[in-house]
Amino acid sequence: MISIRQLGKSFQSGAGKKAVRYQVLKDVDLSINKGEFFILLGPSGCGKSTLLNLIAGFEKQTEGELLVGGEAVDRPGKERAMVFQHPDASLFPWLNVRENIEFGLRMQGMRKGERKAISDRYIELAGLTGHERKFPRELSGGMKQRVQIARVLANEPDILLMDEPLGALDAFTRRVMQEELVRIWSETKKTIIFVTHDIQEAVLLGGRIGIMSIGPDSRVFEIMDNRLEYPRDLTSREFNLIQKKLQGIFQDDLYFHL
Amino acid sequence: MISIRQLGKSFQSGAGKKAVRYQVLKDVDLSINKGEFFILLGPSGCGKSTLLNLIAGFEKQTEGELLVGGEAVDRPGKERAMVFQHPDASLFPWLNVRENIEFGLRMQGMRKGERKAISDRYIELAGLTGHERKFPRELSGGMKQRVQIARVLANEPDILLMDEPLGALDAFTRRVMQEELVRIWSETKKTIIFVTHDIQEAVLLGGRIGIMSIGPDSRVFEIMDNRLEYPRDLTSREFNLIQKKLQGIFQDDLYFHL
Amino acid sequence: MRYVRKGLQMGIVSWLLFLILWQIFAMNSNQDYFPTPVQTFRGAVELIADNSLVTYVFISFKRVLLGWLLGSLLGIPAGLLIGRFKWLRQLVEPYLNFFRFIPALAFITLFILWFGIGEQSKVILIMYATLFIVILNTAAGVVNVEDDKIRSARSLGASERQILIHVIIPAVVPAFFNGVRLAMGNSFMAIVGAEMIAANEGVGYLIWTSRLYSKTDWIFVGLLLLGLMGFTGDQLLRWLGKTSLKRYGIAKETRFGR
Amino acid sequence: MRYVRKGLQMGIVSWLLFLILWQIFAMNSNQDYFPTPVQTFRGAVELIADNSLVTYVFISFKRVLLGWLLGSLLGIPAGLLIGRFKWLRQLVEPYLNFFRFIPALAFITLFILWFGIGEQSKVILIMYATLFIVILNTAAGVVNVEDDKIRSARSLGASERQILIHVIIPAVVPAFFNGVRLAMGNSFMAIVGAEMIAANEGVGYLIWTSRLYSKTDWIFVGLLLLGLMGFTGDQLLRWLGKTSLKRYGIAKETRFGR
Amino acid sequence: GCGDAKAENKEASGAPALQKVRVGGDSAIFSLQFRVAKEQGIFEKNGIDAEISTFSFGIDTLNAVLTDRVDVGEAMDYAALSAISKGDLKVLSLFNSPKATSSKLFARDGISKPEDLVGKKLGVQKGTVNEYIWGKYFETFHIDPKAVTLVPLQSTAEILAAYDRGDIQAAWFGTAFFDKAEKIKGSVALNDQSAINIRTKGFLVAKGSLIKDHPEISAELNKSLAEASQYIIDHPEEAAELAFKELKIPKENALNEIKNQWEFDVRFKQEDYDQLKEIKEWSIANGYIEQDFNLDDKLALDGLKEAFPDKVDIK
Ligand SMILES: Nc1ncnc2c1ncn2[C@@H]1O[C@H](COP(=O)(O)OP(=O)(O)OP(=O)(O)O)[C@@H](O)[C@H]1O
Ligand SMILES: Nc1ncnc2c1ncn2[C@@H]1O[C@H](COP(=O)(O)OP(=O)(O)OP(=O)(O)O)[C@@H](O)[C@H]1O
Ligand SMILES: [Mg+2]
Ligand SMILES: [Mg+2]
Repeated sequence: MISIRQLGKSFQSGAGKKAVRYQVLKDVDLSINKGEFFILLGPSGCGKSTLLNLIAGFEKQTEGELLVGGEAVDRPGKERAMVFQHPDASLFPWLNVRENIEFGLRMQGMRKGERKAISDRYIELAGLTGHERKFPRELSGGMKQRVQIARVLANEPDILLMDEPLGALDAFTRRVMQEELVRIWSETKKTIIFVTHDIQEAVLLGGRIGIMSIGPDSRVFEIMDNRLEYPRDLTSREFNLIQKKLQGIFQDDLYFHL
Repeated sequence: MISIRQLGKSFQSGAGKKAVRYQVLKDVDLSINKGEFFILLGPSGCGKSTLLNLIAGFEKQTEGELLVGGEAVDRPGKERAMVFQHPDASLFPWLNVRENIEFGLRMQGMRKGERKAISDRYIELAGLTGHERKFPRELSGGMKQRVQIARVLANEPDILLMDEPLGALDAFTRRVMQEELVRIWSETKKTIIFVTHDIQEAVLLGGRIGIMSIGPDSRVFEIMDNRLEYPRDLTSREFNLIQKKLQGIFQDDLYFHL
Repeated sequence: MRYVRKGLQMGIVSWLLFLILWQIFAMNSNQDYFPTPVQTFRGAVELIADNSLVTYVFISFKRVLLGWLLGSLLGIPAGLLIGRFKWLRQLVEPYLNFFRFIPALAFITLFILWFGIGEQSKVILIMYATLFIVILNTAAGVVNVEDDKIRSARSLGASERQILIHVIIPAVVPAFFNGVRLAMGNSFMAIVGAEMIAANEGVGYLIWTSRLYSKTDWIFVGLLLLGLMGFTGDQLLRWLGKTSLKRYGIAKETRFGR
Repeated sequence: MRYVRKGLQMGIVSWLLFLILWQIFAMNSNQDYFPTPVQTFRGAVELIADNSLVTYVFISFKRVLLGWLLGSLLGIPAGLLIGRFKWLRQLVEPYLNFFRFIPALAFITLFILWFGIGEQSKVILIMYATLFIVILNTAAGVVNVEDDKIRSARSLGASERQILIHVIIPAVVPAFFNGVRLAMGNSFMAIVGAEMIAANEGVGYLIWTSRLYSKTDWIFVGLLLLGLMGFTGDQLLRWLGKTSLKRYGIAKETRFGR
Repeated sequence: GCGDAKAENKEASGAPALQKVRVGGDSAIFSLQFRVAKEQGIFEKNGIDAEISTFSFGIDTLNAVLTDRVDVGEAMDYAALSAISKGDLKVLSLFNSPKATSSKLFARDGISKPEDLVGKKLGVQKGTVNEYIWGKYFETFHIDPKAVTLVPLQSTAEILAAYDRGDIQAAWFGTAFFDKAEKIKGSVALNDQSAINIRTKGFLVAKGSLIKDHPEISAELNKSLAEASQYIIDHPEEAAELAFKELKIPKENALNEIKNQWEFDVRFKQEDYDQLKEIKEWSIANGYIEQDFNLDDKLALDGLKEAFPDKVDIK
């Protein structure tokens, strides 16, 4: 489904004499199959969002090849939906919570009644009941993020690109959303690429976990398989084993010298 | 130092006939002593940011009383520094990382050499070495947040108001920042009010932990003392005991019907 | 209520101050060329007495309104298209940045030739004066719509047409509202020129003939009328914006002012 | 490089198209009123031959530049103060929204009266025409500076004066840059008026006197010169903005266009 | 104002005490004598240091005199009267006047006699003598001014454009526009100004206080203008060249006007006085001048008399 070969991305900062190039990604090799729940794990600033942006077609790689469904990605497509790390720029401030969540459905010409049924479900799921008529500027940080997630989930795209979507949520809300995500994924077998910096979350959700090295010149240096059955038990031995293993990688001094 | 009595805050949403009032906070009672490391814990949307904004003087309460140092809060003051939940609006986009961090020092008339010594330290601490000359728009989500924290810490205000400052950081960076925060606090005995939704973080940092009920009409319904010695050991029995107790509160069905 | 009253008081204070300053200033000048408020008022009474004042205001206002409306109705879609399509922008932009510096006033002869001496040429002159500023503001607004909004709309399945209608247009409302307000200023600039063309009536005509006959008090009446008409129009527009376009963030645009 | 070249090509295409359309249009009109490009060119040659063309352009440009500069230099600080202090805003705003509708053109007689027939009254007229738009844009910019920026600056210990200099001004740069660009358009509107009443040199005078004798080719030369002068000035300004004000986000403002 | 201060400075420093005079001229051939007098050093020779400012119309120059921006201006009789009724202005002489044949009434759409104008739209330049000519024309041919529509337009270019389109059916044109007006389909020349038995006249007008304080200036100005007139008549080519250089009047237009349209002659005769009086009466009757005044108070012909005794004949 998604095939990445020798991918590189660098940014130029400043202009003229003072210009500096930052090589963020280098030699990234990765392929993700249809229907996978893939986790991208890595420290802050390593290039997770950048890689997601490339897959989404929002930015253009500077080196290498990036294919989705066999075709080179050169622009965003409606089969790939993104949940952005910061919801502020992506929510529509002129629509209230419900209207934001129904946006995609409305674009597809779904009728009002049907739309309402679906949005009702996701509003409840995201714990936004009672806030349906608030506008984005009237929401708390976590609520905005929940609106964004609900909006994308309600739309059921083929590929879901999620950039630390649950980072701003409290443990309880987070657990609910995680469960829902797993449920939707198992039922519909969408492809999900999920960025996180939380190891527990990675183990809880992911089929495979791609671990990125610290930037610059970041790459996916190891991919860990995680065949645990869903729903996963946080307290099980296997779960903790995988979690420990992952923690080990990040605590290893070697990691910082990759 | 900070004394809150019967505090309430409601927002009006919409205008005219469609107007709705949301009572976010109601009957909040709280007093925080000078030099305390106080944690505000609560689910997303309960009103943590709202309470912090009131203390900072950014908004005005609709009911009750809020005193800082014996005086009613009616505007922001330089003794109270805020680390915002979203760094985008608070960083200065025309200043690069170093300049942003040095801003407060420059305002106080510190000379370049001295400033550099301090900012160097905080840049390293926040893991921003090598990114000093980037502008905010060139930073990752986590990096922006780190700049914001470094900027406030470098300035050493009397009261630190921190709104989920570490939420966007990976485990490793987060741990470093937590340790630094504790160190600064123990050395300088600043007052810190720290909002989080992470129970482990709450136990790791806080002297007292105020637990807020689910909104609307949210209030601080319980305050838990945490007398553990710093630095705290995540694996110690006492630590886990407190953590469990807190988890118990949030998992209790009663919590949802407060 | 308190604000309304206070604002009103402030307004009254402003105008009283203005009248006093005017009186003092005028009394210290040659009053043949700089009439006092009282003399101006008498001039106005003369004009009211023979009914021409009201007619003039009505006629000029009609022309301004019509030209401005046509300019806006033409400018908004043009600006949308120009902002949306890069090739069109590149093709058209040199013209825009060329013609916007050729003032309507310089076109009077040609406009008479092309459109005659009737209402048509006057209205078109005003249209010309409003057109560019509306186009430029709208187009700039379109170009500056946050990428994330367009991206998420696209990945939610919106077609290009839907993106235009449901994302670009709502997001651009503040920009074109602003453009339309600025353009109104230009309309008033143009009406004075337009009514030099073959006009027998109108405030511009009043100023023009009074100039020829050195009737300074009437010139002042004309100036005040222009100011008043503009002020009224602007307040009306703002009120409209505040009430009916509220959700698009117009409030922020009109925040400057009462 | 490729972009530069392409942009250039596009520019040339635009102008060629323009010339062709003009030729066709002119050939189908009465050429006494609508000269062809060739006739216009010949007219320009006549004027170049006796050196007046260059002198006129120089003189008009000097007037525009001076008036515009003075207007901007006056308008920017005025706008800053008006935006910053609410009481001042309330006091002054009625005037602003009143006088901005009284066009410079209507003031010609009075300005001659007050400031004489020399350069002074012309420059002041142009200043008047630029002043309001600069003030309004700057003030609106100040009002719209994000609260979080001012709040963080204050809590970092910046004094009110420092906030003005180090936060408000940099944040407002794009807004006043925009104002200053728009104002340049108004300057050109005013120069035609200014040079019509009392001048024997300048592009505005050329247009006026050519009208007296129906020398349409010279009128066209004048129109084109105005357009060219404006275009050049605007490009210069944009280039200045792009290079020296880059860090303040001007690039975004000038993104519309090449 | 500041102009005065400057004038005095110059006066004090200059050894051959040239009299500084600020002159306002319009932007047509009407003001050519000023330009020639300045360029040929004629002003200087007569003891005047002239500083010329250009305005759109004669009336603008008089407004500038009224507001003390210039000392001396020029205007056709009608505009001159409306200005001198308002302030301390003095008429120094008649210095330049268009010939009767220099302005023709053109009409189109089958209009062949004055009476046909009834119900039609006619172009007029407000505030200029053109307004009076129309008034006089209606009087002469017994046309009720209310039965026609006067369309005010700013300059002849606009009048021509409107006439060409047929938006107006008749208008007066100067020699420079005869060709263009004739070319228009169905356009005929109805009359020239001789039909209404008036000739517009251009007067030299100065600030009253100037003449009071420096009575010699009047003679100096009139001498200069007379000399300049002679120069123009002798050297039309050069004068036209100057008109182009100073005013951007197309050279061929300038030459044409010099030869055919204007009579450069400095004088003040009884007939000139009578005409001024008549126009004054007419303007008052028609409400164009609000306040009646004594014309004799507004004349200062001593200077002219001193320079050219034979050019002044008036009771
Ligand atoms: N426009 C840009 N110009 C320069 N550098 C950039 C730009 N965008 C991103 N970068 C750099 O790329 C690197 C990776 O950024 P990215 O946002 O992908 O990190 P991330 O892994 O998502 O981090 P986080 O967990 O903090 O969100 C950072 O060092 C950042 O500074
Ligand atoms: N301007 C506003 N208008 C209306 N309601 C508002 C406004 N600002 C905040 N609220 C409401 O106040 C409640 C609390 O918001 P707040 O931002 O304080 O939550 P929070 O505890 O910080 O949540 P999070 O952890 O998600 O940041 C929310 O229900 C929110 O919708
Ligand atoms: Mg990221
Ligand atoms: Mg919050």
